[in-house]
Amino acid sequence: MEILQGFVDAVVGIFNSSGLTTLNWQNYVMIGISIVLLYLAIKKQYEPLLLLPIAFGMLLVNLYPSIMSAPSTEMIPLADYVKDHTGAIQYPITELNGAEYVNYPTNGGLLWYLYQGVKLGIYPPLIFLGIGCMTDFGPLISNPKSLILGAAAQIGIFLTFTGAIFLGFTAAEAGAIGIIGGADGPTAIFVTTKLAPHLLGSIAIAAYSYMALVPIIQPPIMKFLTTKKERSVVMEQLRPVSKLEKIMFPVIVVIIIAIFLPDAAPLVGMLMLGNLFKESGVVERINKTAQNELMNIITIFLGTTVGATASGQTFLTFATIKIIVLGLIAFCLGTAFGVLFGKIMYLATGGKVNPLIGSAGVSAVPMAARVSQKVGQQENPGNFLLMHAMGPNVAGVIGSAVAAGVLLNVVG
Amino acid sequence: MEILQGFVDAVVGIFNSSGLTTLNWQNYVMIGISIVLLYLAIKKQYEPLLLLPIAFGMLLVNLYPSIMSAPSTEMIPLADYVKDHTGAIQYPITELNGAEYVNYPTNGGLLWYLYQGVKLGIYPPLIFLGIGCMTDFGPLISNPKSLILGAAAQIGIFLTFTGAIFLGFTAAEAGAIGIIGGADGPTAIFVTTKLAPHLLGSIAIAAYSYMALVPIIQPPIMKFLTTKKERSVVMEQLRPVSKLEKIMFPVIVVIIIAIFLPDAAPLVGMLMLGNLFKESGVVERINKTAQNELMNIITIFLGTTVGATASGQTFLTFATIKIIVLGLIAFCLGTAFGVLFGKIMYLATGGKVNPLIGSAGVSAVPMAARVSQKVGQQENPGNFLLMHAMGPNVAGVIGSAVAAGVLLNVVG
Amino acid sequence: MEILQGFVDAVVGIFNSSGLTTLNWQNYVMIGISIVLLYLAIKKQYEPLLLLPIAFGMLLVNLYPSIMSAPSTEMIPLADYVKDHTGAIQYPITELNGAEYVNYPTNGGLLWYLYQGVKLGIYPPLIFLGIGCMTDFGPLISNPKSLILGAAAQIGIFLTFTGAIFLGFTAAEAGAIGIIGGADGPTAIFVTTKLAPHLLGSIAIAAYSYMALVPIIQPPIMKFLTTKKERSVVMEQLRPVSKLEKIMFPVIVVIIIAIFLPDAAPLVGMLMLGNLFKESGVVERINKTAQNELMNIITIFLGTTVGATASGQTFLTFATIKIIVLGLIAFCLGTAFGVLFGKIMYLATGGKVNPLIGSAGVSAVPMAARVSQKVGQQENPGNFLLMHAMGPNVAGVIGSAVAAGVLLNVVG
Amino acid sequence: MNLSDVALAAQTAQKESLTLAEKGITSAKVVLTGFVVVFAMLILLIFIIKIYSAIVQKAQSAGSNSKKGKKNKDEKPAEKPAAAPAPVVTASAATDGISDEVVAVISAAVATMYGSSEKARIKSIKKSSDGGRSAWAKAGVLDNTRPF
Amino acid sequence: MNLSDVALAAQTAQKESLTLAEKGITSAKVVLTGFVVVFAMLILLIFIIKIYSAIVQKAQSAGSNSKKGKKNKDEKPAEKPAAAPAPVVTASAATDGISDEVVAVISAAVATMYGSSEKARIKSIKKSSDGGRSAWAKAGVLDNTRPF
Amino acid sequence: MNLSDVALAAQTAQKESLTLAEKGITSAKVVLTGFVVVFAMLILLIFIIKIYSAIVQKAQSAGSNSKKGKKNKDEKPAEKPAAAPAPVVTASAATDGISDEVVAVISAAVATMYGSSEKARIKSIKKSSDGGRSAWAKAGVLDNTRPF
Ligand code: NA
Ligand code: NA
Ligand code: NA
Repeated sequence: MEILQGFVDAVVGIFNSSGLTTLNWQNYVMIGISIVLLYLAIKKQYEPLLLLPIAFGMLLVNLYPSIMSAPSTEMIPLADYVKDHTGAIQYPITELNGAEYVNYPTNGGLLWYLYQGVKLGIYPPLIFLGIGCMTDFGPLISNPKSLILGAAAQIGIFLTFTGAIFLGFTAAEAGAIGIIGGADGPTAIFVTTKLAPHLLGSIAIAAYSYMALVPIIQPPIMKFLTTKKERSVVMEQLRPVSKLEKIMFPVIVVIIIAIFLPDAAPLVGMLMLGNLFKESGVVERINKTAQNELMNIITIFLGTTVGATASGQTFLTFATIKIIVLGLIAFCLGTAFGVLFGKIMYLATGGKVNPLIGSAGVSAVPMAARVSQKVGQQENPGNFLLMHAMGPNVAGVIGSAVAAGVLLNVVG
Repeated sequence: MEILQGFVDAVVGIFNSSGLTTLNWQNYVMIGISIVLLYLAIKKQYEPLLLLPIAFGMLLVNLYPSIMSAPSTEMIPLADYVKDHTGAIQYPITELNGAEYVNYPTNGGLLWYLYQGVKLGIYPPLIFLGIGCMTDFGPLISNPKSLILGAAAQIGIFLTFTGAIFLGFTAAEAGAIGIIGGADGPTAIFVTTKLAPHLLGSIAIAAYSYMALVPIIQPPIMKFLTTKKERSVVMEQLRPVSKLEKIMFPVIVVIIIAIFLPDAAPLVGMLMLGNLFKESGVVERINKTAQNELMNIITIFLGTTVGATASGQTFLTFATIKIIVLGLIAFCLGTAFGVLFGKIMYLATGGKVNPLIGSAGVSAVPMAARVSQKVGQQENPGNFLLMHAMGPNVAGVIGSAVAAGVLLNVVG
Repeated sequence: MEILQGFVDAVVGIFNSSGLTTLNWQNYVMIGISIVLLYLAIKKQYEPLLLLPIAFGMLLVNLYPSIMSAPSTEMIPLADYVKDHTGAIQYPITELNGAEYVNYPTNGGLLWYLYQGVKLGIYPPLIFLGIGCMTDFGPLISNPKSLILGAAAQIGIFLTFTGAIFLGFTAAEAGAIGIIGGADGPTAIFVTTKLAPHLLGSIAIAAYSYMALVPIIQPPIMKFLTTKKERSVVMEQLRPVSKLEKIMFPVIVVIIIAIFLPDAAPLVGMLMLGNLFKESGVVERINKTAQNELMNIITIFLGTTVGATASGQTFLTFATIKIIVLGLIAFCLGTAFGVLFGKIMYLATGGKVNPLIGSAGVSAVPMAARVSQKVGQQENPGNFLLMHAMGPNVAGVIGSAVAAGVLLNVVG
Repeated sequence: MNLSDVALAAQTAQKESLTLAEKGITSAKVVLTGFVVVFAMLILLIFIIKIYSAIVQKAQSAGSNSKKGKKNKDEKPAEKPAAAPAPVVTASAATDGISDEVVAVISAAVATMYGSSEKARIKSIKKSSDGGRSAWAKAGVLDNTRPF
Repeated sequence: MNLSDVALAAQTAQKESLTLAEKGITSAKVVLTGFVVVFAMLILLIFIIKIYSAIVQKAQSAGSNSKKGKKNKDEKPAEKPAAAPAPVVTASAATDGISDEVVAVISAAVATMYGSSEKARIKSIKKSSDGGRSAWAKAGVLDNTRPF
Repeated sequence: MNLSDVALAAQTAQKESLTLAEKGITSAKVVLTGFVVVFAMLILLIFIIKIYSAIVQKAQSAGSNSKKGKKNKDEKPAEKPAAAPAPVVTASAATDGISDEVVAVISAAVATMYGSSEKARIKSIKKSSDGGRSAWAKAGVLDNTRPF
């Protein structure tokens, strides 16, 4: 009898602590959304390296919210504690207003620990380290004017800031939303954790989604803003860049940017350290690890835990919808201003610059550059814009980091 | 003269802080045990990937116990501190009952820091991530009835729980001891750190030892419980499983288990995330890193620090002997119930199921499945049970995690 | 108007927080020094795997000192806080002498977090783990007398200690400076973080610089102290060493050293664990990861953050110059005593030992052994001393760790 | 009773140990609960797997019938049975008795290891269709999974 | 206004939201500042890159003229244009098989990766007896150990 | 005197620095202790290595004499001298230019790296001069950079 009672109690206990009683409708909606994102990541291959872990993290946190719970200490009145326990007390005791309390600790959830690397701003610079190891700044050094396009494409960030302000976001939130237009995942995450951590899930998902959709979003804008003649421009071959120039580039850039915009130093510093690993050619061991295993490990942790910030209660708000719309606007404006400044350069150089390379300035390396190449080839199948577009493309990474530095300084 | 005195003092100081004076007999016994375990790991190749680091961690902690010491803060009365030191005080000062104390910090030992990943429940799920990347659930999807065998083999866990209770262990300790029968290292460690961290060394060593001894422990039980005719059954070929089924499997399993048994969510969640990395086929970069470098790094840290929990004083107790005996019983019962339920399926299907595949339900992937194959071939050299046994084998991993969830909920 | 004012304010704000106003002359000098070190690392290939990250860390911290800032909590008077903020207060409140304060937290800098692995003594032993995986102690086991040369080369450490004491350093500082003569990067860093963390930058840079300069520093000393006849000695071939001897070696060495000198246990323990990974041959997976990815990741973090301890204010002191001079002396004395004891062995063995192998006792594996080989070949092109010099060379690693243990015990 | 209390109690002298009856009741309760819940969960999984497998198979066979010849290329990865034998290896590299897969497996490791310092030319290699893992590689994976 | 304040404010009910005018001013300020500073920084970079590129190119062409034939070997890595086509691989590798070193490299990697559990046939390569590490591989290891 | 005190003392103005005599005594003490302890430890190791080496060698030679022909296979790994030369590589690989294995090696890495999204047949790969990364590899790298 007592056994049966115990069994029933145990089963009821399991049921009561199960998701069936603890989860709410938002969680179930989020589970559905995460499955849709998994579908997009796997079947449509939209940025799967990030979107798959993000979606799975979102799934986990909505199935089992405690997986993101912070460690905590409960203050149990000493008398209560002693009543329920035998043996010596192993925890610190605090005296508060004459009463004594046992500080009873509880561990945090798995993803909460892994999330600290995001929260403390550690993962995004380390991913930039790996990206630096894989980035060739040659086309940019060869044609430094590309930096103008990399700057132009950031205008979308600031204009979207305006939109966000008028939609009722605070200045800091608006800064984090605007940075979606930078089309640069780690930069967006880095800025958001500092300016508006409560929006991290929405912003990260919007940023990676639009980066995946670059081949769909950009071409209509590019075609709308350019004439057939402009799109047909064949550009001169880039001059070869010497190894010494490539080695000096990361050192010089980090000095300039870190001095003028210290807030961008962690991101730009690690990007350039990685690039120096690559270009110096003398540290192949660590170059290889930084761009492979280290980056992959961080990617797993970052993706999963960023996804896990999107619990139902925080994600299913009107703000998320506004962010998604604003993010798209930021992206489109970035593309448009890149192309428009490309047109200016077309005019200024007497038609030597194909304005299509301007859209690559949003970053989204290397997809945006490929889109420039592809749209260019539709006009003139013999036209190869890829390397020319790589200049604005990597300039866009630097441009986004600079824009991040400005935002952190002005609204942070 | 003063020099010589100083020299003698220094040598005496070295001697007094050396192991010759600080170690006790238990430490020396443990050093001997760790050498035996090293011998078994290297010469006999008993689970060397875990047993070698575990044995070495055990060796280190018994040679130099401070390698596992927690960081600490000493409260030195202010007056005493000032007397012994020059210069400004760099540490916080606490006032306690009118007296002032300097909070003087000491770093923890190397392995203590690495051990936090075990203590906080981080390493076992990450190892499950890697295992998920390497596990093919195809045979299980093809023949889902295997799950019954994966459940049956967990009965040993709960019966051993009873034994442990009657031998005087608390309910939580008994739960941790029972889980040895799950034949699953990370699950055993995960559960033990939550239910009975003081038994971690003994339980981990017992678990890995018996997993290594599967080819010796299981065959006699399997033969004793089956007839020659049963052992000779040739099973039908498994139906092919489509890629889509394999992709959906991890998502569905994690949803079901995390909702019903949230305590199992970190383990099952990471296992299924890894499996989705593998089956989706779109994230090879991180799939490869999760199952190789990340898992190897965690394995080194986990093995060494789990071994380092086995200091002489905590390990050389009567409890350890009881745990070793109970662990063996749990293992044997798990095997037996797996085979017995295999017999039930043999009867229920009219002789289509070979009961030998039941023993694979304990997990110990893939060794237990190989044992099924080998014992089957002894009766009928043309009989290939391996893939059929892989179903219950991976089902056993899920079964152990479910059992862990139940124990954490009921006795945790 | 207001907009323009806001713009001017923002630009002035950016300027005021930029390095142009916050950096001082020491920072600029250090930026210059770091560029020189980058040049040496890349162009001259002086230990680039360490020197490049160190130099870049030095560059970053002097461009942006906050990258090494510790997390902090500011105590803001409650009234002030409420005045400046809207909404509920999310931070703990402390009552102090009747007044209430909001504990307002600030995150640390990127490199500060990564630096904790250095500060807490975690990285150097992990690098030793990787080195152990790559070290072949065969030549040492074959000719154990090499250990005498590995001991002799440590005399420089203690004599330099004397020099440092007389130059006004404290005993602990002098110990850290002396260890430069051990020619062993991780040992130097490990000892320095425990004895004199404020000197870490100078000592690490001195240690790695001199290790890179081994081929320049050692030959003149070796030639000065030996006769042509001594340098021409052809040594007998080493006996082959069985696998069993190689497996037993790490276990025996760690037992002896950890018992007698517990302070050396973390370093020696990890070195020997790595060596056991290698020699056991049964754990290739983790052996490979420990010596590649794990070590590379730690190398990146260790190098960059050690460099980042060299901020202008702490590095540009007279102490640094003294350390650089003392380090060179330590190195030269180590080499000299190695050679002198080589001469003693030459005499004691009736001319069978070539004293040139003594200089390899400083460690600096394997460069010092190569220098022995090279100087020997200058006298007798057919003389191959490399394998003979590897004995003292790896003995020097053990010797440095033992010397570290002595220093930590006596002056720590 | 919750986690840390138990740990605490366990580590100290257990003043109030359970009576024999209490032990029996606790044990029976846990055995019963464990048995029922574990079986319930795994049997639930059996049904769910059966259901979704049936749906997927029906959908795919319907799909492949209706679209045969049209979207062949698209469907292939989804339809290809994972457990099917993989006899496909072309003979190009196979003249010497080692299948491409085996060759590839071995060499992958090497290349991963030595990266760009390698100078050899690659003539031709094909990726196997099911995630690139041959039977041989599977065995290796199993070996590696074992100890965990 | 600084970071955490904003975060705080954002997470709580925003009692005092901005007026429309304030919104306009804030926006205009940020747009203007962002536009100007981003362009200023990147245009500054353009000038700096141009200047140092010019210096490097002049120095190198001067250097290569004056030293031509002398330090050819030394200068080569610095002068070689990165964007140049790379048609260079000599045919030697294809004609003379593979040097012993390459063979050794490969086998060492295989052994490292697959250890002794390996059963595959490697035709042309034999495992060296001491732990699978050839003399050549050892040298590589030493090189890597050096800096620590 | 213990660790942190020293650090503390060091970092602050050293009010009470040592007298010359104290310096001499401290130094002499440390030099003497260091010299004696380091030599004692390493000489102890010499004896221990000699003893266990002798035992192992005797045991193994005894073992190999008594069991010769019987357990040959078992004993081999233990007896094989580590310092033996490794001259073995056979010439077989050299007949067909680059063996399939080498080819596979490189491409496998590529496959490992670039996953299943890659469909191209690799016809020939050449090391590019700029840091060992070919145009083709660059494209792959770009693919991988994309999502970040
Ligand atoms: Na951008
Ligand atoms: Na199991
Ligand atoms: Na040394």
